[in-house]
Amino acid sequence: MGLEDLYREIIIDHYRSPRNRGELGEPATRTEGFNPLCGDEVVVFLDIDEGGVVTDVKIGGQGCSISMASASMMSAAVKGKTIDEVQQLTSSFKSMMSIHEREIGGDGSESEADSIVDAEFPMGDLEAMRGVVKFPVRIKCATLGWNTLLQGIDEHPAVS
Amino acid sequence: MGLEDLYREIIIDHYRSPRNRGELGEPATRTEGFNPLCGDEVVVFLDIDEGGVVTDVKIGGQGCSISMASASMMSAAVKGKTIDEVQQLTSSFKSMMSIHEREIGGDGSESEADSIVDAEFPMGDLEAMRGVVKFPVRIKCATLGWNTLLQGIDEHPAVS
Amino acid sequence: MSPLAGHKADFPVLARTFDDKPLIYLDSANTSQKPQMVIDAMAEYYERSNANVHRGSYKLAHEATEALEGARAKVARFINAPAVHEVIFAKNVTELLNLLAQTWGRANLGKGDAVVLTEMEHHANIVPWHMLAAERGIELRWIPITPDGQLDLREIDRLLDGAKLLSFTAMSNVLGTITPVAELSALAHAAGATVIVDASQHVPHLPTDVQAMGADFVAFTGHKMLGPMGIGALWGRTELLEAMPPFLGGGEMILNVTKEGFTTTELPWKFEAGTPAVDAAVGLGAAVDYLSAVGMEAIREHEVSLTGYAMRTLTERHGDDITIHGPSEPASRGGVFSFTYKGVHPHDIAQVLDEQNICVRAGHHCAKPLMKVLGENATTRASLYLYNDESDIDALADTLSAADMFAL
Amino acid sequence: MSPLAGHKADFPVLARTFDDKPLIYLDSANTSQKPQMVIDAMAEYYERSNANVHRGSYKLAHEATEALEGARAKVARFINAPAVHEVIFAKNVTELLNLLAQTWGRANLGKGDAVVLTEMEHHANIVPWHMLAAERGIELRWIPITPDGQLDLREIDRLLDGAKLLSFTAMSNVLGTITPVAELSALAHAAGATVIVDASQHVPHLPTDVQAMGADFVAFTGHKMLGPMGIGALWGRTELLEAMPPFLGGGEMILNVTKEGFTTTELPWKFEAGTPAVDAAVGLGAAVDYLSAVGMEAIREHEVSLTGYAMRTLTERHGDDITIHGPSEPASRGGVFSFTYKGVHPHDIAQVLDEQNICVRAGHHCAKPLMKVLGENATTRASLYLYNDESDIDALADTLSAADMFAL
Ligand SMILES: Cc1ncc(COP(=O)(O)O)c(C=O)c1O
Ligand SMILES: Cc1ncc(COP(=O)(O)O)c(C=O)c1O
Repeated sequence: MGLEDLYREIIIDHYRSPRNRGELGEPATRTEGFNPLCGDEVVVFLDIDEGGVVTDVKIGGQGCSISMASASMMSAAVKGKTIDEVQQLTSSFKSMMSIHEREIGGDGSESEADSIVDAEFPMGDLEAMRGVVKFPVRIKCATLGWNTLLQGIDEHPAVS
Repeated sequence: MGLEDLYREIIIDHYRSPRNRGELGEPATRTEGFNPLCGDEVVVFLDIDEGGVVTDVKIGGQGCSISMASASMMSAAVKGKTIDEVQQLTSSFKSMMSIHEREIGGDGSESEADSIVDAEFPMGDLEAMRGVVKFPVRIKCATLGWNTLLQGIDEHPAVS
Repeated sequence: MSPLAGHKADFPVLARTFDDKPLIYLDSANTSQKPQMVIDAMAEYYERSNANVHRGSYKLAHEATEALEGARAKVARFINAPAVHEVIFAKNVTELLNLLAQTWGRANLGKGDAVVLTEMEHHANIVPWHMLAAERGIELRWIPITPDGQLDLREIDRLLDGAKLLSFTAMSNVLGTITPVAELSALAHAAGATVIVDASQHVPHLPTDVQAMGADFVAFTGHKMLGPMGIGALWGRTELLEAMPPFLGGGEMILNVTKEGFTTTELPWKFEAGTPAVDAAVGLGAAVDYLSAVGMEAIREHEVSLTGYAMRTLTERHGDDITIHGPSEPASRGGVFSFTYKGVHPHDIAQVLDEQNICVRAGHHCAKPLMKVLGENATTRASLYLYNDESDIDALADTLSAADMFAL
Repeated sequence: MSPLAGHKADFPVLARTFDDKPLIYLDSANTSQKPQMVIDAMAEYYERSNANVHRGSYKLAHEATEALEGARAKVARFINAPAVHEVIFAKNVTELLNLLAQTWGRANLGKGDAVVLTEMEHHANIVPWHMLAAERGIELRWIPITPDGQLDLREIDRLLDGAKLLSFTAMSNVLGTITPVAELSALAHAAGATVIVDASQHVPHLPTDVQAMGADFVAFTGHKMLGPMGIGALWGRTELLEAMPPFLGGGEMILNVTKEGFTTTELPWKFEAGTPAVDAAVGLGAAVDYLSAVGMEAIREHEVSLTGYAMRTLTERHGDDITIHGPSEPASRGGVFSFTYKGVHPHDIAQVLDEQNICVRAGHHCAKPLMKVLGENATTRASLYLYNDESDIDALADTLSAADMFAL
């Protein structure tokens, strides 16, 4: 396996020109995520309307090409989707990443493990991230934005 | 090395017929010693007069042949001696036992280490314990009574 | 011949001789010997894959991380844990019981709260609670034992009444008694108490299923189950582990640290501060592989049969001169025999046995409260494992008479 | 050619290849590789002498006890400890710093008391104090650093004024800075504060004399000094250790246990509850033998020279594209280089280096407060040990350019 499997062109593109970079003010929520292993920080700003649709999302923070590109691709993919769809997409993405993550624990609740197996949401551009699986230390980078997004949804007043 | 080096006849004799077995009432002090490794318990009762002479000593507790014989021989050896003499005798006895004990720590204060080297008090019957050195696990048994005695002296009102 | 014959050859120490006489190892309740494959697995880790874990961004570090986490997964499967992240490594079971006292205990126990132990606990499951009792003013209650060395459950309802915690051994390291773990867990839960099981003597010798045990925490130690020293494992329920404050603070267990404070990372690493003993985890994983290959059912069967043989042989040979503590029925006990012989002090018995290279333990076995209940200062203890056979028992029975010189 | 050339062959991992390319290990500040003699010493312990320690009454148990206590004596000599019983083993330095916080700290620190740390501490010397701060309401003060990565001592008198404790690293694991330990210890003592030194990066790389350091406690970790994982050592003054309450409760650390309470045994075992990792102690003893045979002066000399070479080579090759943090003078630092290169994220740098089997660490190096001070989220860190040579540095300097694809 070579680095070209990891650093696909579209990933480098998202890294160099991140989509939805920035901040959102109130009433958007602001959620921080850390990768304790390498110090990456992602901040996800989230607007969800009363119908449960993600109307806007912005990404802040600093990280490696994989974490930043993944968060950028994620922001593009989830905007306009319902929370349900976002959750399914997240499951699909993690499923693509995470045979390894599940095995060593992850957040590991059993119901989630089931849904990982079931979910198969169309991935579009996100497919480019598939190569990350061959570089297991980078999986945490790729999923950082997504985990932060899930947490943001949980904490959003429109949801709870 | 055979068991006969350890279990010399005189040791077995003290084990079978312990000297000064019993208790002393007030104003004698009562001091308990434990061998945390094997559960042996020795109790030393001690009478010291105003001139600093050990006027009486009795031994209680339960233990193996070595700890009980050693305490019995000790009781016979120290009765009638001054505290100074008892401390020198103890140092000599430990010196006979304890190359090993010193090395792995013992109570290990440096001044004591010096005195161990210097002291050479006549040992009499106690010489029979010399074989214990070849059985390092038993050194703690042999010194239990002596350490308890030292502690008893420290705690005795005639001393402090 | 036992179906386990031949396994002795896997354990290099057992080929050791002193004065040209073979070693007869009867102290496995204290620590087990290691098969060559465990020793080799650890050496191979250092020769091929050594790196720090979870932190490295290179292939070697990934191999080391996989080695650690792979071992965790093996241990989880071995005890039928519902989730791998519920298995926490520490240096031994003593550390893990202290961890529980200092995290779950400090978070849940206050003045006047009752903790129930048994009279047959190892100091590792007593002293941490004494320490908490001194700090918090909690009350310790003790399940007594019967003359046959079983837990005496006649007063169990009263003892559990209002108690916050029941912490007890699944098998006594002195008496061999196997306790009714599932039954006690159910009773404790019905009374509203949390349940900790010290399975240090259970996991090495009997098939262990933490879900069937029904407890909330199950802890055990690697060196008694063919694994290396320096590693123990705790299984706990996710909800409880997540609610607990951290134990040791430092690297690996944090999510973020600032000058003002810190936040903890997810399970299991939240409880694993600092560089873990990856080699020891690898060794424990190999030990679990070895045990699984032999089969825990087969091991248990072998030990029940050898226990029966030992009890028969020792009593036939020494009659009333020997008293073996603990349950008389081999099926309700493990292969651990604490005995007294002709009133001879255990240390002297051990010495004459050692003269023939027979390794037994003499002392209080880190269970002084139990010794007091038994009315002994110390006992001699012989204990078995899969590598022992009838010849080891015969040697013990034969040599014991040499202690007669100490009979008073 | 360096006088240390040839030692590489003693380290089996360093002969490892991936894709037929050799491994270039530049992550020793994270964990060191082990010479074959350390690996063999541990295997031999299990193959010949394994038994539980301090408890056994047979020859094998005595051998194991001697192995453990012999290792303690070696470590004591290696750091010039005044007495062997002042050396306490635990699983790593993280545990030992927590031990100090939970025993010395709980006994001596109360609401409003000040503890002084530095901005360059490892999380292991921060989080235990945060935990105590949350419990006790103590105040943490921080010695700042200069732009050159030295401790900024201009305000030291004010910081130490009224402080109860100074706890600091003898060498930064991020910047390589060697701190003035003796000077700081004297200042702290003059101010009435107790002194803890985290010598985890010092003991492996420089001659260490705890008496000359003048501190009260000095802690370090085995796996960074050619020893195995799963062992660390603390030296402390007898009077202080004796006055401290115990840390973990259980076997080995007791004198007596009853249903009502317990008493502790003497040093060092008072702080060593449970079965110790005898194999790891043996491995650490062998590591100390190896380091002593090479000579700590020679190791330091080699590293100073290689550090100079590394700093020259990297700056000559990459000019302003590279920033190396920490002191610029090789003699006042260890062989640890945290650098940033063309704004490329360390994780991406580490990835392209790993492609050529060059092992470096990317991240916050368990020093997040320091990262914040440096204004970085993460750095790339290369670190040296006796087995590295100029070719390793050349490979790093050559390969770095491959990260240019990530320059923004
Ligand atoms: C300065 C310093 N202190 C403490 C530690 C923690 O060491 P360990 O993980 O072995 O406890 C490290 C290494 O990670 C270190 O470099
Ligand atoms: C029942 C039981 N609990 C706890 C322990 C303590 O184990 P460790 O010393 O490995 O922590 C032991 C063994 O010594 C034991 O038999």
